[in-house]
Amino acid sequence: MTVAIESAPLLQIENLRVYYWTQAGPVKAVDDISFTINPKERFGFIGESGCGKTTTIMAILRLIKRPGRIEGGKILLKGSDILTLSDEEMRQSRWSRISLIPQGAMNSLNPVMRVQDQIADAIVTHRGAVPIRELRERIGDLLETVQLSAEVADMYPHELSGGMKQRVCIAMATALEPELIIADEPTSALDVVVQKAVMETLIGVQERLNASMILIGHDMGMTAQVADRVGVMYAGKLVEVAGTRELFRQPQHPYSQALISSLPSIREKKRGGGIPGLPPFLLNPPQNCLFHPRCPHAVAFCQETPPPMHRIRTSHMAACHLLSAPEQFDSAGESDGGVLGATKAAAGAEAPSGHQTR
Amino acid sequence: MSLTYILRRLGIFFLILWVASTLNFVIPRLAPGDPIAALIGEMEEQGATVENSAELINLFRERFGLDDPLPIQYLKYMAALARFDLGYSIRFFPATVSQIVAAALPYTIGLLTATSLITFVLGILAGALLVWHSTPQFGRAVITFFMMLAPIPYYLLAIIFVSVLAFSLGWFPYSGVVSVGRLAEEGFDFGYIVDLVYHSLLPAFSIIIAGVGGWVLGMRGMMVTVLGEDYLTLAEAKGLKDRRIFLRYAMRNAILPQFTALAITLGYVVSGATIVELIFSYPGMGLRLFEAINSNDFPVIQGITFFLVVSIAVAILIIDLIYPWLDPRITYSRK
Amino acid sequence: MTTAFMPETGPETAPAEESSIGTRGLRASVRYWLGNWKLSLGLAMIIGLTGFSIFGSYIVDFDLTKVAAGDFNARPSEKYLLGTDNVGRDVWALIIHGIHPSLKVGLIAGVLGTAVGVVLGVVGGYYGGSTDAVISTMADIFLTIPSLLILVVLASYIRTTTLEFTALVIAIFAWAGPTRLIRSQTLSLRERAFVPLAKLSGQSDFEIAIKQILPNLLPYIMAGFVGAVSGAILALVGIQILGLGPLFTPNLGMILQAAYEGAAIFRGMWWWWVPPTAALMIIFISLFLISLALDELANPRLRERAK
Amino acid sequence: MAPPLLEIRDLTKRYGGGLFRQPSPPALENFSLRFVEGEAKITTIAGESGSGKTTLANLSLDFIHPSSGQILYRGQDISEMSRRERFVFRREVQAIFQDPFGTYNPFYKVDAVFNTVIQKFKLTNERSERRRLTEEAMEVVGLRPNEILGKYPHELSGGQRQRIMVARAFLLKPRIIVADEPVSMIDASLQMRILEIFRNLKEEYGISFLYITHDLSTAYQISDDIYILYGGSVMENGDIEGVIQNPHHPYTQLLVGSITLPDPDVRWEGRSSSAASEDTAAINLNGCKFYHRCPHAMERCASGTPQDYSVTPSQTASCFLFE
Repeated sequence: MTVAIESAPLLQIENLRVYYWTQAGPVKAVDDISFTINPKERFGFIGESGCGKTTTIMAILRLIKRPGRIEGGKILLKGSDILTLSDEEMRQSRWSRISLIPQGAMNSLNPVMRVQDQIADAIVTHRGAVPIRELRERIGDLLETVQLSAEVADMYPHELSGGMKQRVCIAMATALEPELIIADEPTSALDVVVQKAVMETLIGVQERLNASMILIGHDMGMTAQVADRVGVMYAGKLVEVAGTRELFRQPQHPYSQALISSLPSIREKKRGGGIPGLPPFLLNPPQNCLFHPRCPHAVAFCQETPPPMHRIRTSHMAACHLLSAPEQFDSAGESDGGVLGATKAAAGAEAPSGHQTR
Repeated sequence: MSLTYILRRLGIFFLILWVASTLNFVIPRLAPGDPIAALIGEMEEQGATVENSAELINLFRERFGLDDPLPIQYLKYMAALARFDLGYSIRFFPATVSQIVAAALPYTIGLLTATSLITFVLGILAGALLVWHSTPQFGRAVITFFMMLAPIPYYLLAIIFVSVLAFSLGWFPYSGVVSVGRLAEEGFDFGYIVDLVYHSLLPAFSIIIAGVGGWVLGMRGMMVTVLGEDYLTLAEAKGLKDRRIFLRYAMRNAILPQFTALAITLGYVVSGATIVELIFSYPGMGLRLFEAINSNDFPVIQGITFFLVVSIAVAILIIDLIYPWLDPRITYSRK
Repeated sequence: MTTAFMPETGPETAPAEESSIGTRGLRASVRYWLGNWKLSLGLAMIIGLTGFSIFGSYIVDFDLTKVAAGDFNARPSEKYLLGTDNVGRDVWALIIHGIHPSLKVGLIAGVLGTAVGVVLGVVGGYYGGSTDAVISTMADIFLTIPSLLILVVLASYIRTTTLEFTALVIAIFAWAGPTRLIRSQTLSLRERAFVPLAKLSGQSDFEIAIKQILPNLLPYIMAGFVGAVSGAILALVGIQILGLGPLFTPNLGMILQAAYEGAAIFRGMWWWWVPPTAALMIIFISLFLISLALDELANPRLRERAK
Repeated sequence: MAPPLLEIRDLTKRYGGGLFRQPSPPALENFSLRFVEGEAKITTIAGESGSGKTTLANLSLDFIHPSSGQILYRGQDISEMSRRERFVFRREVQAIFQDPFGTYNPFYKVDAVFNTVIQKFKLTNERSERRRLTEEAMEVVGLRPNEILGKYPHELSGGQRQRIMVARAFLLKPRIIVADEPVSMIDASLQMRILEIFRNLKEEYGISFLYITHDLSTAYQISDDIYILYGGSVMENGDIEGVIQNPHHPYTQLLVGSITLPDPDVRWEGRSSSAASEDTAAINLNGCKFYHRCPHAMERCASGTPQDYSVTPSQTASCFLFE
């Protein structure tokens, strides 16, 4: 499951910012996030809807639409910044280097083109004309890798079930053997049994290609099962990054803790759970730590200073004052011992009680 | 394409014909008094104005079966229509209505087919380009200008064209289909065709320019919707070339509802075009219609209407039969 | 008749979300939409023209519109602001007394057509079944038949003597467009989850149609109305150019017809044909602007583009 | 034994089947269920798309009519109710739907949701009383009335909108709430809060729930018993603890095995299926519905319809393996 971390990361995101310019002002959909993805690694993003996950991956593909704009930062793919590429160079790198498995496979296939033509489109555009027979063979092979019969090539999308469409999208995404596959909720519209099967197919293909993968999951259980490392996003910020096991066992950021403990499971019955309050309105977000209005441990200091990314272990980072400036909580604790107690419990290495397996 | 689909389309084809011809039957009989009886009476009195009027009157009596009960009259009328027998022109008796229509129909059909196709293609392309991101600003301005012509009726544009381009500037002939003195018998040579096209240009322009805007508008609306679809995002992510995304992914899908709309606007186009013909004295159905109105030539009025409805119904049938070929989903589901 | 004027319809073009004026409250949305230049310009043009004609009617003597009221074929001058036609009618007076009757025809046919369209569209769309099949097929057929030609047949048998009567005749064809538009919207609204919820809240089918569906149809009803009005005026003028309208009641179509008959263009009598053409242009363009604005109101994606 | 409140007997629903059309295979077949007066419980109906669970919801709300079988409310067939009886039925059997936005008419403020109910069910005529009832209902679901009333639905979050729907149902003090996928469009972080409200309503107000979902994890959290549907038929039924922790029917095993646990150390169980076998249209119409996808399929399953066999005292499975 854990992949040995090689020296050179495949993808390095540095201080990426994406704003949407509305009439009322900028919405900071992605605000100053940095992370890296290593070769062959599966990186999962979790967070409530609207926290900037999809915007982040669209930025990596440079497909942000007006009124959105990439305001700054670097997206280094094998060391070179794709934000400096010309439009034509970027077009050429799409799909051949970074491919996408879209959110709603239901509507992601062109309804008036046969499956074969849609896959062929990607191949021919990037690899030049290929003899028809060879092309057909190649497409047949691709469909086979996602457990579809070759007849599917001649079908139109409306003739396929949801799971089959999603498999077609996977076949298409791997057609050019890209280095990075981005999967945006690849299974959220499917039935549970199908979800699992499609996910297994996806992982199989990704491992065969030795590609890296970014996975956005509506279903955090799925992310826990599949990802090597996980990033937690909240209101456009990356608040925690850690190995999957570490994150789900010992989440450090109060938001991650709440998010993970709120998940229903068939391993235990919980009472309560969930995060109080609402994600912030990004036109007028709270100051500094964006989570403080909903945070059980918040003190005045959280509103005054932005929390820096604190490195807990080599591969585990979280942006919370609890971790990087505990003295603030100590001084606050002098007036209110309760906060200190809660703080220590939360910052401690022990998993929150709500998360133990039986 | 399933058989039920074809049968259903044929059903609609006949329904259109039936409604239109029934209206044609009912309308004269709604008139206060009986205009046909009155007309016959008038003809009997005037006697001399129309040649062989006694014969005509007899034919009329028989044809309209004025002494029969209404349902019988209706059946006789429908039976005659089925044989394309529309009776005789009053004004040009003994010429039949079918002969008169046959002389005028090619001009109208020719003009309309050409202009409708050109209008449709131009409008669709322009509408799609209007919202496409890489269309230059200048192109958008031109298209927007044509879009703004959408509300102007054909006939007003025709009037302006006649007055400015034909009359004041003298660039185009303002009436007729060929130059005076040039007769078809002289031969159907190249010069004749050039002359024919030259004379058709202004009427055609009026129809095209006044019609493009509507298509631009419809296509723009649909394109905006299609551009927001997931499959467009995926096409872009696939790194396809701009032109391919535009043609195969965006336009190809946005065009489908326009195609359906084409069937529905035909009636409107034909109505408008008849008046344009009148303004340009173009010897098609519109001009014949006007002449018939002025001489109370009821059989010709009805005949022209009937033939135009048939033409439209045929066009719609063709469009409907082509449609499933454009939209693979159609055989399975269509409202 | 003027399908070209109608907003593109169908569930696929009008995303269910945030499309309806309701999302911001009626009063707020009225304020918001008056800020839309197309709507305000269109309204200003049509209201201005109507006001000009109605007030003008009190000032300019109606008798000037009668045959032989002045010189024949007179050029515009101080005496005849827009000259006279070939039978001595004052064009300025004809225009002033001719605009509001033309609009009235549009209004009568538009109101009738829209009213019928709303009833048939909601009934067909909401109740569905064979009623709907009949209604929608008839609407489609009435849209395809060249209405102007049928109107010509009708008018040639029943020589209409008053404009009101012509309006009624035109209304026979004015219902099909609005019916189609309203029906397709009702069809998609019916599928929205607030309909079963209203049922659970004890509302009857009739109440659901009136209280839940109808308010959301408002922009489409307005669009259907504008389309029907301009279609009716278009048809009126068409009928008249063919020589089938009332010949002596001043209105724009009749002036145009007289100008055509009198070969105004070839005699260089621009003052005869330009003013009615211009007035009609203003009417059609203003209605078009209004329908564009309504289109944006009903289709939020267009709204974003329009900014 | 207390009298039944809601009793569903041998309910079958086929769609289509007009004059010329073949009737389609049943969307729901021979379904029975019972809620008893005075014993509030949460019953889950679980299944994939096409399993018939939404058909059951629509039938039990009297939105559509059964092809055969009956639904009795307080002993009265709901399709043959008098005006008076229907009034009571509507008031006492309420629903919460999946889409927390679509259920709102965008034309009206959220207040209208409450006002319509109060007016149609004649809860009160007084303005102040109306306000009091509304506020009370909102507090039960943990909403602050001042933050909500007077707003349009699009100004609220999905979680808020869905809670308002719960409050609306609560206002009528119903006996049963049919909740059709009430949290599937809601962020994971809020799902449990809504479900927690359900549990409170059951425990404190004695309201029963028919919880319709595809998500066994949430079902496990709040329900007392569960029916697993496949192709319109019940595959397994029983106490929630038993069915989830000890599934017997092969289909239930497949479903439970597909649940993803938010725990990297507990791997997926069950077998992986190929694209062909995941086609949910693959329903066997002659015998066991699950035949085409079943790993244990036997010859007799193709044509013989299994009965409900008891596998534990509180659990039945409809599979020949347990005959």
